[in-house]
Amino acid sequence: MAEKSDYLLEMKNISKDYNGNVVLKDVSLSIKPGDVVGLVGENGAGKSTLMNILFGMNVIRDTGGYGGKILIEGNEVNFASPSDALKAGIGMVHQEFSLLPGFTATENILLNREPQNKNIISQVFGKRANTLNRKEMQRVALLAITKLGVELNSEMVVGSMPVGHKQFTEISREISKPNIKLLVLDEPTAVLAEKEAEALLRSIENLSKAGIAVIFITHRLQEILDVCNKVVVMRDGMVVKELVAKSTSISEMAKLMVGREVKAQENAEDETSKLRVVENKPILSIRNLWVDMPGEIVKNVNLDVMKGEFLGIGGLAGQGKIGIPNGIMGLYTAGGKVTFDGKDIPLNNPRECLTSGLAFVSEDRRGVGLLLDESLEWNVTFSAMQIHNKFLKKIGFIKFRDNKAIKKTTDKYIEQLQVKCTSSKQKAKELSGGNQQKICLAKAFVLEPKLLFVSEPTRGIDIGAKALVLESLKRYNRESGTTIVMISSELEELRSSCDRIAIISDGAVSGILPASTSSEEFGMLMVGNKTPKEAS
Amino acid sequence: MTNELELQQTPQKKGSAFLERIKSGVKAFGLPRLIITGFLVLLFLIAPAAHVNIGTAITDVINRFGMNAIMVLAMVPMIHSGCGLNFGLPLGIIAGLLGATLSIQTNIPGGASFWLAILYATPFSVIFGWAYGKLLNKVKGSEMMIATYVGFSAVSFMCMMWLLLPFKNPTMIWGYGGSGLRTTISTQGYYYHYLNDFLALDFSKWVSPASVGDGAFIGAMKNFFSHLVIPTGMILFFAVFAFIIWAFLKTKMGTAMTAVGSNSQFAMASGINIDRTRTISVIMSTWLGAVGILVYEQSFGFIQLYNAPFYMAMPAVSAILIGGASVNKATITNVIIGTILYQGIVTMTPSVMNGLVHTDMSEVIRIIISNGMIIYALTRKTEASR
Amino acid sequence: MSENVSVFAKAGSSIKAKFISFGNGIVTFFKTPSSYVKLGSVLAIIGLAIVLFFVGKEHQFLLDNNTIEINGKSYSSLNLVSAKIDNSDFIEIPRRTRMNNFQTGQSHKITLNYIENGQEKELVTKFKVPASEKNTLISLPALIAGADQSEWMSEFLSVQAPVPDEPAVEDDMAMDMDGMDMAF
Amino acid sequence: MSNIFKNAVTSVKDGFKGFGDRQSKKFHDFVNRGPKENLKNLGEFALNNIVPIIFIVFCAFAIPISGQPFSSVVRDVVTRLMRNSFLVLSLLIPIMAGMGLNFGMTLGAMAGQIGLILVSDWQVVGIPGLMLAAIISIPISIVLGWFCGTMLNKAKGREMVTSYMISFFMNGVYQLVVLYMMGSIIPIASNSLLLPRGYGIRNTVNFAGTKGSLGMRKSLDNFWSFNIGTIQIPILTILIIALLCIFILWFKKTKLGQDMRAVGQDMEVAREAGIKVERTRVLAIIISTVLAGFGMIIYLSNMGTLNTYNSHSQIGMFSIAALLVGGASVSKANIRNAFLGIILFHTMFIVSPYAGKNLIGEAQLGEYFRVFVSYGVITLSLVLYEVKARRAKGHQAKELKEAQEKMLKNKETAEVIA
Repeated sequence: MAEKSDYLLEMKNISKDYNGNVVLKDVSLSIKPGDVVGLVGENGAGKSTLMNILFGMNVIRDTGGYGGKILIEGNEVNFASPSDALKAGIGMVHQEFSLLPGFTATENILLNREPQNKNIISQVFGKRANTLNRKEMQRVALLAITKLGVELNSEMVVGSMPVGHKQFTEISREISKPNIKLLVLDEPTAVLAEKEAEALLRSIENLSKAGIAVIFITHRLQEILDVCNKVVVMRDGMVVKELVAKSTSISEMAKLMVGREVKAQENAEDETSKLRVVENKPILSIRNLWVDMPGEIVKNVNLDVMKGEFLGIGGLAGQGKIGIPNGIMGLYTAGGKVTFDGKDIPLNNPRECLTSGLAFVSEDRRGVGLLLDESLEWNVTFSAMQIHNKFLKKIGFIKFRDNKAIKKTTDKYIEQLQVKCTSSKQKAKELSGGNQQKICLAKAFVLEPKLLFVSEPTRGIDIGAKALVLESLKRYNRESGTTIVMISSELEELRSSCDRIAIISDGAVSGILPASTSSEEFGMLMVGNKTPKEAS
Repeated sequence: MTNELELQQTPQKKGSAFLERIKSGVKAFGLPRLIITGFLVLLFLIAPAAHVNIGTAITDVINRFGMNAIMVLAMVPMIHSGCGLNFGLPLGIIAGLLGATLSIQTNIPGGASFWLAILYATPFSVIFGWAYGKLLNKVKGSEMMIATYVGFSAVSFMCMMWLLLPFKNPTMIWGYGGSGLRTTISTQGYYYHYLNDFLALDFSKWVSPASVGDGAFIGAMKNFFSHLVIPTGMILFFAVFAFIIWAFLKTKMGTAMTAVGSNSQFAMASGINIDRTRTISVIMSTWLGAVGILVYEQSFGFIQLYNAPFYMAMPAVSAILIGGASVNKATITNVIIGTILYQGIVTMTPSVMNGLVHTDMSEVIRIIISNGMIIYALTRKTEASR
Repeated sequence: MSENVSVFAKAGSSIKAKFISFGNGIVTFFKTPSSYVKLGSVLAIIGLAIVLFFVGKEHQFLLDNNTIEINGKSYSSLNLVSAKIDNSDFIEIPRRTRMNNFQTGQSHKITLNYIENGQEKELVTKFKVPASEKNTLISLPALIAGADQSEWMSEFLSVQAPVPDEPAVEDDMAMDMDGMDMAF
Repeated sequence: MSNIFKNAVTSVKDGFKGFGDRQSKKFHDFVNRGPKENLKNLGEFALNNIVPIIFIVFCAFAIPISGQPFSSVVRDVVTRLMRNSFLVLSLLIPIMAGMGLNFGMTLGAMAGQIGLILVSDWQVVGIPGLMLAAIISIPISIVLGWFCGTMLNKAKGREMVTSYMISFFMNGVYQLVVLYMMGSIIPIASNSLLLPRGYGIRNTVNFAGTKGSLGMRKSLDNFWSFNIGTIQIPILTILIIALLCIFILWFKKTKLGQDMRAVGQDMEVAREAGIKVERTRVLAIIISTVLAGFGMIIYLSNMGTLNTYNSHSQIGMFSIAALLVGGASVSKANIRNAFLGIILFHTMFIVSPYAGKNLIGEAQLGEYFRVFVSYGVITLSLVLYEVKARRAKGHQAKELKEAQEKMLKNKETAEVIA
């Protein structure tokens, strides 16, 4: 056995790239038993990739493995699968629970690790015929729960538990595993109420006292200060700084998290922008909007969008920014009041929005944005055909598809957006991500909307396509005066294309600032402390 | 991602391109369908050895094709709109039976009774289809199981109704009691062979069977044609309906229906009223089922009531699957190829089997092939309706 | 072409892999102790099946009270014999008749009560019947006269008249599955 | 070995204790809840068990109308209870594993029938004959169950319609084997079984044995039974059914039973925890098929005659209808549902033709009515299950709406105060 170093876990100059675009550059991290390490960073800073590497997820192995070394208690390890990581004593609690609602807490904690009693039949039919030792299961579960230091009724069915207790059940499951040494918590407090978050932080303290190290991934910087002894701030795939929790402050962390020198050419007023007139009259006003979109809950959004404006909506993942367009366009149940162009828009009614001139490019390209099994022609012209009866020719009193007009328009947009495809008849599923996104844009442009929602247009597409998509959005806004609302988790892109940026945190608008304001201020908004002047 | 595109454009070598096309052709055609086609061709080849006259065999296949084609066509609208395979076809068939019995009740002889039957059947199929569609919209995702049992419940309910409904026409009711319909009612005198005989090409009138003096080839030809009768009326009738459905899929409503079946999220985001489109597709399917059974009866010669429609959905479902349709994609060509293959096997196996081996295994083979085909389709990875 | 070759290679290797895993599956099978228990239980069930076969096998015994001529000696039928096999109740077998009795299993005990020149006599003999012998003829006169077993017991090969196929007795929930007798 | 025995005793002991606590807890809850609360629960209870309630009401009316003497109805129901319980109970395990109603149980019935055909050919009779048939049916059921299980794994999400189609497909294969292979390829000696043409089993196989032979009819029931008036109570059959109930209760406590419950609730979570999901589901189907095979043997020994080409197909549908009538659903079923269901369903089945005759003078109407009711019950339960499953998804939206309204209300009160 190599010399026993006092570090429980050391990750030395870890690097990772997904066929070409680098995601992690020379990341090093060392954790001692009982440490509580806060891992902070924007979306896309590389936090989740780092954890996937630590955990030996096969998504890493399938895309070419990783550079650098990982040492557990001094000796190097290379996990082929999550179960290897588990055996080495590393547990992980994901944001969406992996619990069985119909099972009691005890049964969930010991899922597939239940202590068993041998019986005659299991001699013949194999181990799976052993009966479960209920008393022993309860004892082990209570042991884990007391180790966590929370009150949790171990015999209650998880389905009828409050969210906080579900979280505790999942954590107790991880720490009930035999030689648990390190626990990774991924955004645990995102779904918890205040009181429950307090109880969780105290339980993390109990864990570190019991010698279990915790990596605590969160964007609520206040919680980092309360419970962590070390903070690692990551940005653009690099560890920007390692701070001692005691001696740092929320503003310093936010600045490190988001702060980049502002790029020179950002939002320079080029000559085309003069054409566009941004009136001071709101074209769209949203009052008390709530949207039930799983993972992107919107609680109470009030927002006004000016006519002809290019508004950006930012904020961290899971805070509800993507819920807003999905709610308004009726894809998810929503409530509240939305007036557009002076007219009240009934919610939960996609047709009404589309006919009154709203359009939406969904973030879920393959799920909602495209007809994968149909040709590009269909994808581009379908919405316009159904809403504005375009591309139809009347024979007798029946409206048939006008294939010539469809082909002409599709080819126009293929050429205008430089979509790489064999022909307009090619199936959408055969295109690359970037080209699929261009087709979704073309579909919206064909509708000639008065207001265009664009959600995460640049997610998961190559650099070339990214630039072209943003460029065509900006040109469309300038030339046809259509108001565009772009929702993106890439702060830089918002700042380079939008006039104003609203930041959404915890399902509500935490502030609206002009694009030119410093990224630190945006960082502060993102982590949830509201700017003094309450957003109108 | 971008390099993937360059690969497509580079010109491939002549030989492998040809092989490529065959391979993709085979894949598109589907292995099981290839086996079934091979089986059918084999049957036709050994037919003479089993002294089965090819002429009568072809006539039989065409006749059976005409009889069942519209019911297989009835599958297309619901598959297109994502409601899955219409195991609830008996509902449409019941509407057709009601139409037929009412038209015989009004006792207008000849061809007019056929159109009258369709007229009577239409309101029933719209009402049944609407209620059935509403129900399926409530259970999105597990339509097929519930459709099967809606079909069975409807058929067993109608068994009671056939007893109670006040029909008076003597040709239909039981001799003694006078109440309740007979299990099979003959369409003689009404629309029996009304479509079949319309412009029928009855070669047997023009060509006499092979006489002694003819050579081998001429003799074979004579034998072939002398037994050949083509029911053009029925084929034309199907062609009209096939054209209507083909054209419908080109309309605005038809495109919307295809989108709903292909990706219902996409359709919802484009403002399509999903439930209304699905209900319309169910109504169309039920109506086609009604017309289909009427066409079937005019050629078969009998209206079968009570438990007869219980399993009528299975042949239509397996036919369209043999034709190459999947649980969420079906075209008119699938209907035509599928019906020919299915009916081909159903007609050829008994005659050839008896000729060769004097046992009638055809029933067993039909069950295995048709249900095997349905299982093959259900176990394909299509995430569409379940 | 290269693509097809790799397909065959891949298929070949996967079959080989399965074969190897099956191979060492057997090896591990014999290492682990509990697998002996599994093997034992399977053999036990097969053994039970064989025992059940023999215990449950039904034999038809034809108790024959006719004068009979067996290799030279003739045994005349008695006027009245009552016989029973194992513990079934007695069957009266008058002169020149033959009664049947069904028993399961191969080894049996036959008890005879008969009157011989005025006295009540009882005779009990044990005998074994080969499993494959469905029907066995027992000539009571020969048995009583004390002939040895090969003479008074013989296999009875009945010509099986084809039994008419009764109409299907339907459970009253009758509704046959393949009600598709039409031209479908 | 001793601790194994000790564990068995303790688990039975705390099984009863657990049962006792649960009942007393329910009673306490009932008492200290206010009447309005109880009414709402009663409403909830009524909605959940709408199907059994309909049947109870129907039977309450139909029995007097049918004019059948109560004792003869009870006698019929008892015989059917003995005949069908094993079959209906064999459906519980796939439901527990989240595979819904196993229409593929006809595969097990076919295996049982093949066992019986072979045994009656070898003229092995009585209880040994039945046991031999059961042993023969085991390997066949395992193979058929494995095939059906693997097919269902390929059609996740649409298990029921696929298992339905597999039962049709297997019916074809069964006919191929029994109608063509038996006699020609598989040696069948007694031509009382064979069709006149020399191969293929005839339509009815009579277990009563010809010309006074013992045969297998009722051998299970007559082995040890006593009579209350005209009603025969076969103790041995009851013992076998009780044995199966104990097996099911014990099975829920085993590791495999726990894995099945886990897979039934959420396959992905179970897979993440390391449970071999596919294998567990296939095992669930294999066990259910083997039990269905035994159930079919018990059913046929009671019936006395085998309707070779039809009885297996009806049995699947009627057992599922009976289970659903007992209040079971696609995802939840227990032993109580099975027994209650058989009693209610078969009472309806016996009584409705007579009720039909007396009510409308058409016995045939009653016949059709009961077929309609059994299909109707399955449709109704399937639809209710799906509708309830969808309603559960919508409740989060309700929570958000309430939070919103509450927030708006206290915002207005704040403005009023300010």
